[in-house]
Amino acid sequence: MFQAPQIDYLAILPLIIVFGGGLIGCLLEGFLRREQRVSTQLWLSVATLVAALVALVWVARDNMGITAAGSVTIDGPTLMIQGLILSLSIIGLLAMSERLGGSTPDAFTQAGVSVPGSFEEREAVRLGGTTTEVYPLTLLAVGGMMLFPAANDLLLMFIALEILSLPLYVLSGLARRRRLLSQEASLKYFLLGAFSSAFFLFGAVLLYGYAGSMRLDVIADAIGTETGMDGLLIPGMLLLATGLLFKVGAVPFHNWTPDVYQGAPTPVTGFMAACTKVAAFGAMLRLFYVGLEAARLDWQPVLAVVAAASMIVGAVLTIVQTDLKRILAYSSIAHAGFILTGLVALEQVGASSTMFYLAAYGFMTIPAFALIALVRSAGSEATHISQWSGLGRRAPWLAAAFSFLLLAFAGIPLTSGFTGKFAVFAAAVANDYAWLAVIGVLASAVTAYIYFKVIVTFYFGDTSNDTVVVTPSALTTFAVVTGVLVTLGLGIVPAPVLDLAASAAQFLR
Amino acid sequence: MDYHPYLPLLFFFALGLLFAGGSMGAGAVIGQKSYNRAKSEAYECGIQPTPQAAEGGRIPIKFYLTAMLFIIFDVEVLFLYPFAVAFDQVGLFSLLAMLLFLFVVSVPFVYEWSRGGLEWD
Amino acid sequence: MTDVPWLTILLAVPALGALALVLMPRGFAKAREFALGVSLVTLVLAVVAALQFSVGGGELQLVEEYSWIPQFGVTFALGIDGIALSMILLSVILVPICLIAAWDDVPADGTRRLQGYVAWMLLLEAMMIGVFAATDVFLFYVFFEAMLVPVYFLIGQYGGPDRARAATKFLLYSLLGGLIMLVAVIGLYTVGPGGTDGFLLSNLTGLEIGGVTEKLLFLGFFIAFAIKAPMFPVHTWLPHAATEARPATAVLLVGVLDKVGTFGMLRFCLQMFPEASQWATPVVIVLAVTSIIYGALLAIGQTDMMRLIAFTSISHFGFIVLGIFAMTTVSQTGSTLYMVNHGFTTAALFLIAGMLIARRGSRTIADYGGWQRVTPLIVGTLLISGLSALALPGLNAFVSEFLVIVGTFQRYPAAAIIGATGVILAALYILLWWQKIATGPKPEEIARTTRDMTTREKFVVAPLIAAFLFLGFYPKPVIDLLEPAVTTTLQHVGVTDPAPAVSAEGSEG
Amino acid sequence: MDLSAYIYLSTVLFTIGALVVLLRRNTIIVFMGVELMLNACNLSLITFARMHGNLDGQVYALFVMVVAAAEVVVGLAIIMSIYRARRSASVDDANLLKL
Amino acid sequence: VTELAAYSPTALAAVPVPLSDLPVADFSDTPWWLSLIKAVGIFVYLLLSVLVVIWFERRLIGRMQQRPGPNRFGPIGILQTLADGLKLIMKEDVTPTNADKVMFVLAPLMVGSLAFVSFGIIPMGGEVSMFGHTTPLQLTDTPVATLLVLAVAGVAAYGFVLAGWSSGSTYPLLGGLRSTAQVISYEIAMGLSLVAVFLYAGSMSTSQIVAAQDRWWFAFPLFFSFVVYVITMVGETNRLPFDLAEGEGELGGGFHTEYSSMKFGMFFLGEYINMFTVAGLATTLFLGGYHAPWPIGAINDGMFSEGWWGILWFTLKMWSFIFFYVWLRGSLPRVRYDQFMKLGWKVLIPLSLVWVVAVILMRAADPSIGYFGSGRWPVI
Repeated sequence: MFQAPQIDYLAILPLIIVFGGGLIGCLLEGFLRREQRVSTQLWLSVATLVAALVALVWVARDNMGITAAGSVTIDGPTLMIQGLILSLSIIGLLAMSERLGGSTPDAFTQAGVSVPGSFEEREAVRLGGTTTEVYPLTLLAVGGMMLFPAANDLLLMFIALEILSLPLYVLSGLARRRRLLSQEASLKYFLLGAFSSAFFLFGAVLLYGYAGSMRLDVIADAIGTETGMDGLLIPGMLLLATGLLFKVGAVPFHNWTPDVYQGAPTPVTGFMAACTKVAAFGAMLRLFYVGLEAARLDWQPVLAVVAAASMIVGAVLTIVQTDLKRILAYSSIAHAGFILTGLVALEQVGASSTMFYLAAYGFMTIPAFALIALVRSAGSEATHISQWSGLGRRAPWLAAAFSFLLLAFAGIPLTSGFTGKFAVFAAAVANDYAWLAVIGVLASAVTAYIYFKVIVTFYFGDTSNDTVVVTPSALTTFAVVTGVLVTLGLGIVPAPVLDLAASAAQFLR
Repeated sequence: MDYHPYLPLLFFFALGLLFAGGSMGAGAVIGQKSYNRAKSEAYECGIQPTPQAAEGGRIPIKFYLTAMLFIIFDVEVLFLYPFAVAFDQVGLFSLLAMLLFLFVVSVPFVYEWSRGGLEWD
Repeated sequence: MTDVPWLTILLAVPALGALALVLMPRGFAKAREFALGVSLVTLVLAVVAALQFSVGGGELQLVEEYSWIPQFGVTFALGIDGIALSMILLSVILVPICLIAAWDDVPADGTRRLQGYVAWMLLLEAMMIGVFAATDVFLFYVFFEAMLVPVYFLIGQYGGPDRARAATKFLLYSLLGGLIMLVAVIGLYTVGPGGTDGFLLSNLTGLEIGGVTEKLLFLGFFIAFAIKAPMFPVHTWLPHAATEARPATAVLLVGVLDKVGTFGMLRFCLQMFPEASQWATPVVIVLAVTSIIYGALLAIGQTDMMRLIAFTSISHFGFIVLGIFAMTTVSQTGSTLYMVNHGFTTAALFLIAGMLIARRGSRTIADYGGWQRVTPLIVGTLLISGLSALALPGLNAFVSEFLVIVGTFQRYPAAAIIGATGVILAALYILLWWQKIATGPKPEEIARTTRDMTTREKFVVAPLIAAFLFLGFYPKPVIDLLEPAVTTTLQHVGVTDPAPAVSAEGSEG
Repeated sequence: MDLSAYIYLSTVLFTIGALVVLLRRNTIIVFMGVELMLNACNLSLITFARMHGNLDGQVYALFVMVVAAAEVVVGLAIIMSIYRARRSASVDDANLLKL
Repeated sequence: VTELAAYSPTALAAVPVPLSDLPVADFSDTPWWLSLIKAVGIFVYLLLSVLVVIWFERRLIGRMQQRPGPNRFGPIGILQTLADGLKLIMKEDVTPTNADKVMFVLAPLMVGSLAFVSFGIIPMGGEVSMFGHTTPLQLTDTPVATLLVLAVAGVAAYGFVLAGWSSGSTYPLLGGLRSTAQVISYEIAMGLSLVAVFLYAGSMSTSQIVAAQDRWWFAFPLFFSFVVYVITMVGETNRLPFDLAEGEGELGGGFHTEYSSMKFGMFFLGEYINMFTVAGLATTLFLGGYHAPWPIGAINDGMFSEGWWGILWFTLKMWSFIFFYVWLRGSLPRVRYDQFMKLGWKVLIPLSLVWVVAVILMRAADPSIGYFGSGRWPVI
């Protein structure tokens, strides 16, 4: 007989709010007049995210548990990751809404359906159109991201993966400038993303065959007992890992990262670089720590090798880049490796260090991309390093903020980047993965080279180019200042957040 | 021997195939043959066919939109069927869940409608 | 003991001064005066703090401890022994001198350039104080790495024509060393007692680590310090950096910053890894001697006077390291005294050479000649500084060099003898250099337009010469300050001085 | 009947799908490769459901269909937009982004 | 941490899977050869029906338009269709040079052969005795029989689009596209209208659905669904007034412009068989299937609904739909394509959705289910 699942609506209130906000956004999109859309959508989205954050802190925190027929777990790591995603997406969203003097968000195309260079496009520009669908799309993606680490069921995880990915595929194809590039990025992201999620799904299917359920706790129980289909465990696990590693852009599934990061609208790049990583690592934590913990001897070495490869490849390829977005893309690959280093450490410290690193990384990535969006040459974004030459003199604050973020990327002490690296390396060393930490520091040194090369260009390079820095509105300013302050704060007084991460790193099994 | 429900359908399909194939084959064999180049050209109401026909022509975007919308609704129906069949057993919870689901699916429909996605001109 | 957190105050004053400078409106005209004021206040405070210090105790004094990042076992722990106090005093004395010397380096052009310049200097001062005062390994590391940033900008933004490359080279060398050290720092924590103050130096000394682990940890630290010091063969960044930097920056870089390397060897390598230190001693001694001779020989061959001074420093650092690793009370006292002396000497050499360069506009030695009659005062003081550098009896360096050689001779006579030849070579490079500058026909053209030492410059040189004389004739107070600390260090290593008549056999650890 | 044959079949289908994605150049065909992979998963799911004697697998398959459908919709939209801008559906023609 | 979910992890696992797809009607006494014989029987029944219906349609329209219609071959022209078929076979089979040869042949084959399959699940009568075995007058039945119809229809739609595409010519392509768009547009509304039936019958098995209409034909309580189904069934089969895919005014002959001889014949045949299938389905779902209509059905405890009688009632009901088809063709002009799509998307689908919700609520309020309490719901 069918038994209705009990759902603790308070525990998943943040999720409900975000998805509800997304739906309302969709409806508003249909009924609002064009000129009302931008402001209404912006405020609706921000209000939704803030409300969700408030709900998370006030309500969901007191209602932890496994709910919805065992498919959703609201526990410390979930709440931590969800809170992180919400906070990051607020500033991400603000950066996305940057208007730069116009009446419409500057980063997004006038009309997604119009062919670049066509009459329709010019007409849409004349009418002041903009793709305000990005707001509901972002909200839905955020909802998927929040569901991803909460999923205690591989199927739900797969669905969450798709919920978060599908809007991102679309978002990355909506750049206002260089639209062909953007559409191409979208296509690549989509094809490879769909490909990898198929791998994830097949892995989930094999584990279902192995354990008789996709529930992580059932799988965890099944490991170590004879299920009669034991041959399915390891392939299943590897396929799942493939899907997740793709999402975080770890080597050898990193190829999409630079292209997509470069082609997508810059604020979207920041948003997805930060939030997708947070969500995907959150899901990875749950999968490996809760579901597959008992089989760790099988996956730990694999992930360790992936981590090492990500750090090395990411670092080495960063050096040869000349485009800032690509630099950050390759560095995100290296960062994925760093975070994986924390993840393979296992134990509570692994989880907490991973979460801390995610927080640190998220808060430096979004403002970095927001700043990139401000530097223009002939109307379009100037992302080549040479175009940033001498910016330190023309835009001291921008250069200072960006340099500071680069220092954080490089992991210089007194920035969050250092604290994060220290946390993950300490976790790795404490769990007999000292060699990973060694590779990690070497990779950091290598990436530091390119970051400082960029800084050199800002401050010491010649200024003979036509690059201009547009004055940002309060939205971007807020996003950047928040990011920089958090980066600084996590570098100088990381104790509260570390405490939070440590106390949150208790998985409900 | 156990009765297999799909076996008769296979018979039926085979008969259909035999009949269709047979009559088409018969048509091909019996029918008269007088070749003529003009006859085998694409039909253009008597005018000279333009060189790019099938792939070169643009398909109106409406068809794609319709296809996409169809997929969404097809999925909706996919969920409605088992729900409808098991309606007596699934309880109030599922009832409300289904209503929520229907609402959620309607939202993009409303969106597309209001933005002119359903207009055929 | 007093309740006043002297060291924190010392640290905070310049740091806040730097912050204030950054926040001032653009083109703040009195930036130099403000910075000088701050540095003088710091100096006064340091003197007051020094008066609280009871000479003769080998233990840490003025100790402060605040919990900082308990999750990592990090405390904000400051405390000084004689060595640290002497280094801090050296720093706070040199900074105002450098500020005066650098008065005209950057024009007050209404931009933020000048503000930035002096702010970086003040920030550097804060970091220097911090690095010497830190008694928590993590905290030390933080300052050690964070210090790179101000220096990087001081060189890269305000240096000579090839500044960008020099700055990057400096930074990458230091960063690489630092990151290797980071792994060792983490590893150290895991072998230590752990807990919320597991990084406290007092918790980490006297550990019986042993075996390969200790050797690896030692190497991690030593490589970082060797790069910093700089020792042959990882010295190559120094000439480049010192040449491209402004003289004032070079003073802080070579005179104080590089001392962090030798200071670290004394405080961390020897105290925490006594066994490994003794294991490594032969190699280090060889490297130190090589540095002495190699630095001296290259100094002789230089045509660029900044490079020349840089190489003399390499030679001198050889002496310091030699003294440290000879591990006798005399040699180590000599080394620590040498650290102070070298600071003043190098400062004088760089600054006075800088005055020449400012007048002639060239660093090439051959461009000068007969300048004794152009700028007698400058050339004269240069001679005094040079004599100090070649350890003329009666001037400061003599005492320390003598102590080092004598102390070393007790245990490693061969090394002492070879090292002593460095003194002869020193005479060669200094005197030849001075001769090329001072003697020869008077360049009339230049003489007409060139002024001798200005009042400001006199204020720069006078304290330095005074320090030479004071430390040359009456080094006792400083030695009294240093000796107890040295004794404590040696106790930690477990080495006693070889009895003069008995064959060298001191190791009892 | 030996149900493992279905598992082998679905593995083969999955592999074919993956190879299609990797080897073919036409985006639509690549896309169909992905769909083939998803459907291979469905086949496995249903087989496993039968093997384990529970309904979970069938329910999962329904959800996978939904996801596949959503993916088709988004994918088609993206491919359409790029096709309209370039008049080509080849992956190789999308080459503005290079390492 | 509060433990919330009092949920047993094996709740779903406890639901047993039926290990063989036992049909709802009792086929346990049907050996495979009997199935084959029934298959041949139904096949012949369908072919004969097609022969008759084409003549019937032309005669009827002739009457409606005040002209005789075909009257040359056989008595009152009843052999006209046979003659047409023979003529088609004699015609030249042209394959255009632009065509994709394989698909060009495959498409009519698909349409022609798949059209039959759906009819296999339609119950034409109750249990009868044949060759010493007791068997239902239905080829086969499965728990998802109705779904099978939709599935086969879905595959058959490929036949049209492939025919259009493989012809390598503009009009067929457009026709194929149109027909596909048309089929899928109306399939949703059709699918939604079926939901109501399933809700009431509690099954997708056709025999079960017929059994559930013992008291009421679903056409009455689910009248709206019935109306929607009838409209969409016309749209699905591309019949006037919805035969836009072959609108000769705009598209020559639509997707089959390039087809000739028996290949064209297959499309022709497919269209009529599909008509019978959807009409048969309508009978089954809404008009009580093979059950005798009301006053007769009540005689002697449903005596006339049993055994071979079923075929009679079924055929009558099915043919009433066929009459309706012809009647439509005789009286209505072809709609414009935009009107057609507008009707489908903006009228039928939203209304169906609302209707489905209403039926769900009505059903939930039914005291026998009692989701809203067991008391009688004020409405109905």
